[in-house]
Amino acid sequence: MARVVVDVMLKPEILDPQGQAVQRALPRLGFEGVTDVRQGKRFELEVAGPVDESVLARVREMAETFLANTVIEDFHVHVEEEAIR
Amino acid sequence: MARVVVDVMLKPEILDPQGQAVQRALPRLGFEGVTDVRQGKRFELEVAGPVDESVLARVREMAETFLANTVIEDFHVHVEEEAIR
Amino acid sequence: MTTRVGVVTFPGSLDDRDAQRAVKLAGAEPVALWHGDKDLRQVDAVILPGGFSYGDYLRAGAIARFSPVMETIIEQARSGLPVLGICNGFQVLCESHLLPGALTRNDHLHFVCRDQRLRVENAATAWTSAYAAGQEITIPLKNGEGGYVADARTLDELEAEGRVVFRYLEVNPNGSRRDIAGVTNAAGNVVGLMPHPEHAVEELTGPSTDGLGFFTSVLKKLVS
Amino acid sequence: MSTSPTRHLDTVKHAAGSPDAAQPWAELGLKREEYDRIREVLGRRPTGAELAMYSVMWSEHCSYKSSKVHLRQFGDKAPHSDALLVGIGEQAGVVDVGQGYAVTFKIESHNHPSYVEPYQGAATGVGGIVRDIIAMGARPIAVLDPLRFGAADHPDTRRVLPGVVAGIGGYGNCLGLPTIGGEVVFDPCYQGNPLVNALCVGVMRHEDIHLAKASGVGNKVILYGARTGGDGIGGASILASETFDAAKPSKRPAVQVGDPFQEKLLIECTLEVFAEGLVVGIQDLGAAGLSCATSELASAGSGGMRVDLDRVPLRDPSLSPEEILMSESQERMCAVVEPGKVERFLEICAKWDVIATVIGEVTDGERLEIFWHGEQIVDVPPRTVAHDGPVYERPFARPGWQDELQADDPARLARPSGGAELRAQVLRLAGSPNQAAKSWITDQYDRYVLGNTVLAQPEDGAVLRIDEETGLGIALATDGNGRYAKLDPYAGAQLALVEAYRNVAATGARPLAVTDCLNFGSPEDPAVMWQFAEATRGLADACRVLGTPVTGGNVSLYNQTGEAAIHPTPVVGVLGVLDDVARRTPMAFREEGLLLYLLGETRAEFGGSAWADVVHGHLGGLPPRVDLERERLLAEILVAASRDGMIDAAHDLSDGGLVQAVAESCVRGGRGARLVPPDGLDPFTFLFSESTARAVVAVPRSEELRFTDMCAARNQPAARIGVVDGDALELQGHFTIPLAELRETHERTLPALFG
Ligand SMILES: Nc1ncnc2c1ncn2[C@@H]1O[C@H](COP(=O)(O)OP(=O)(O)O)[C@@H](O)[C@H]1O
Ligand SMILES: [Mg+2]
Repeated sequence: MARVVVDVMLKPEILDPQGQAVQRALPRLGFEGVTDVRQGKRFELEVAGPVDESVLARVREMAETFLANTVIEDFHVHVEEEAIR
Repeated sequence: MARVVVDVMLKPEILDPQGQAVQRALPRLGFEGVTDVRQGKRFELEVAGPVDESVLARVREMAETFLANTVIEDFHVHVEEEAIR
Repeated sequence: MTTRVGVVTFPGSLDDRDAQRAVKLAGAEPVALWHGDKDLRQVDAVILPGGFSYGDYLRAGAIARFSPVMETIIEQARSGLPVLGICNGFQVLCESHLLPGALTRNDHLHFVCRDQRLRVENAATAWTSAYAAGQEITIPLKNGEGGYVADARTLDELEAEGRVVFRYLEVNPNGSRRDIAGVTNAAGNVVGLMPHPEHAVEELTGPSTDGLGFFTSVLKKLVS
Repeated sequence: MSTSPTRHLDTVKHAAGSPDAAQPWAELGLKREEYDRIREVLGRRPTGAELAMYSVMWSEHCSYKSSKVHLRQFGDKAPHSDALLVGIGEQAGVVDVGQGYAVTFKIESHNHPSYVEPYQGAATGVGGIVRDIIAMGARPIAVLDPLRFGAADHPDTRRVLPGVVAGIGGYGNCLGLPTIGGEVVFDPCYQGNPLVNALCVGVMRHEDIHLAKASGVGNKVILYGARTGGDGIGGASILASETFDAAKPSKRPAVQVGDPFQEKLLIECTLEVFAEGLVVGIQDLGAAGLSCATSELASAGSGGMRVDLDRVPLRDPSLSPEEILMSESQERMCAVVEPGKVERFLEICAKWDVIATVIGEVTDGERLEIFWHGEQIVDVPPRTVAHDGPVYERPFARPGWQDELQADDPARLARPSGGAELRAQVLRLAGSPNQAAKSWITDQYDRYVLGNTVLAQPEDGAVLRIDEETGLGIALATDGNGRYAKLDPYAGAQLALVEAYRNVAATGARPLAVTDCLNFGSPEDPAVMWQFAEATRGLADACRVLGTPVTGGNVSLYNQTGEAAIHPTPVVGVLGVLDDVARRTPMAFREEGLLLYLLGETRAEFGGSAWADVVHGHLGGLPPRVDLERERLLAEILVAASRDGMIDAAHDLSDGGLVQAVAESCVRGGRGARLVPPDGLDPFTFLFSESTARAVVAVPRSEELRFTDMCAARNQPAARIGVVDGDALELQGHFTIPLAELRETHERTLPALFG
């Protein structure tokens, strides 16, 4: 079992209302110094068996065609080295 | 300028309908072998100045009180080493 | 002296005028409260209305919870001020930890608008005394993030203490745990629910007038 | 295409001195003659910024260059109407609905963007039409969404439809507007060209009507709302102005992303500055963004205008002036404000967290002048940009195949014989995607917000209360039938009108005015242009007879994949008024024993019918005959019956015919009905004919005499065809369908396809 992570973010030129709303709220909460916030999605996929290049290629294809909307989003695939939990 | 990333995921015991919907769709799209999918959020914060331990501590507090709802979510803060784009 | 019921407007509140209308139809005086003011203008009760405060962009209710008006409301709710959170208002109350649990994306992942049948499980709160325990009512439901979740211990505690105030009947529209549609705090002054009683106060525009009881309940409590 | 700010700036002075510099006019969608005309107007070559402005403003989408000559009929043939306060030509027409209230409404298309990115395309479509309504000074109160997709079971429809629906809901729900009516139509002709039209309606007091103009020398021009980004550059308006070819990546616009929360703030903020009397003129930023807003405001006012473009708040600091002028970033408005009121204006914007910036002022010249860091980059007569664009008399010709199509009469199609076959076909129709219940879609829309929704989908028309004291209200419906229009575009446009008109009347409302969205293929195809000419002529002629002026609308051309155009699809919205919404007539059969009357005459009319489509996959012959006088009479009967409390329910007959209408009313009310064809009508024609000017009404026994007397006195054909009874739909002597089976068949289709 291995975990492959796909991070999906809006392309830089695309408006990100969610990130903007967060950024605007931060100073009110007493957090200064954050000049920009972008909000995206994180997918954690549990994959059976070892993660080799062919698995990663398949995940990339999955991201390209399904997890990300490449009209407005970029994505990045990586194997999780460090567990969140 | 540095980028700090906050990943927020639903706690394992909380049902994740979005992740499940993705997982259910994968076989239909011809992607087999993914045993579980969880969908979370990724925040990219651009921070002015160098990111030292005190900045990270502030971001952690921000995540704890604001970016994540710790009743149902876990989070993880890290400095971005690798750029998505 | 008329009873004054405050209705908060956050940026992105949508059902604030409807809540005011319902308060008026019940015979109380609606008072508009602004998210940026800490002053509650001497109201006797507060309603946090439905809508998409701050676009619901981070999590529903997450940004509104930090507004100045909420500081005062959180403080006064702890000392007994009746507070009703409807839909987005419920989400704000959970985010503020005035109510336990959280509201997550509907399990079917769609926004849903429907006339929803509910059972009033607890008729002893500040907002439900006009009903009989076990009474069934139909009021509109409309949300995208209405799935009520809490850990098993919290859920058991809510059940044991009779703090589940409303339960969905016939259809669980969003995957809420144990069909929970609304809960109260231990004191019974703070109540939150996903469905919209303020949209069921006139024959002409609602599926019923079953929602009126929320507003007459609080009036009765305040007058007595 | 653009000069980045670090590169050399193409100033007016520079342009005058470099007449031979190559310019990318063709890439920007201009024709050689158009480019030459710009040079002629300016007496020199345009600067890059000027070229950008002209190219977007002279695009088909913004200039209506192919459609203008035909649209004039809506004004020329407009019936006299006391109700019309602001006619065609403004951002939206305004109609007097009585008691000092005015209503403004308009329909618009967002077809191409919704194909590229269904969610955002549809969402920003709603956002755009809502801003048109706010710009008139009105509070938006509802949205309707006529939609058309490819075949229901086509894989791409699974991509487009859920995205479009989620986008409309996502934007409208978050904005706090009920979406309370519309259409969903499936047809393979829309496969590569879905139609996403959106109608918004708003209400105001007469004295609050505002028109977009910049007058008063020294008045300030304020841009407020979202920051400007790279959205739609390159550009959505140009894209919507040419045959769409998804394969050409260069034509893919940067997708515009909507921010409904920002728009909600814009609404509240704009209404507040209006209420305090702080604005001279106001304009929304839609297609062509600042190019459009500045040139239109300036040309509608008395003086000129100066704009300092570098003051525009940017989301992306690397944007060039050309890009800023062309950007179609959403949720922005432009206001003209007297200097003494600027401070208060900015205060209100700050209260709502809306960014507002003075970007220029009204001058005493006659030119629109735009500066970039002090250097002049635009110096044009604003009218030449906004109004004096090219006008084409495009050739049109009745296509050769039209006769053959019309000759293919559905009379040749096999009809059902016997009760069992009739029964099976009734169920097939009720469960076919076009006739099936649309609740899988409409349940994703908030229909309650604002608390004034009296009737919403699936009722014939949406009814909204606008005054809580008096009960004054309005009704709205949109309709269109591309199949009919394909068979005969003149009649097809009229059929769209009469159906919407009838739907409004069925609720008890008096129809008052019209908005239209004309969705067609490429105007460069003479056959398409003929369809367009016929449809506009038909609509204008019928509006004159019915006394309902066209107050505004939208044209969407180039809905075409390769050589194949969509069916000509004029979509018509009708607005009506009810003096007291408590009197509205719903569609549901709610009580046993109500008598069912069929109003109007039924003929064997099956050209373009749902029956021919569903059972035989056939499209041919002539569409049902239009009878405008009969439509008017029927509307009068429906309105009088509602006002005087003579009927309990009414439902208009349209696609699918009588049986479809009765089935819908039964399902909605949870009651069965027993039907008997009137003398002289065979069961098949009785059930499935799509003859127009018809409705079915449910009359309480106590009112029967009064009702039939009224019909007789006015020569309204009315035949008793049955009674509300039991828990099945029965055609006496032929078949019985239990209500549960009918409901299940009607309701399961869309969830099965998209759920
Ligand atoms: N996309 C939609 N959004 C909202 N309402 C819709 C939509 N599509 C259909 N409806 C509603 O469903 C009902 C039935 O639609 P339709 O069969 O087109 O009506 P009709 O044939 O009477 O014009 C109407 O109330 C219509 O407004
Ligand atoms: Mg109808």
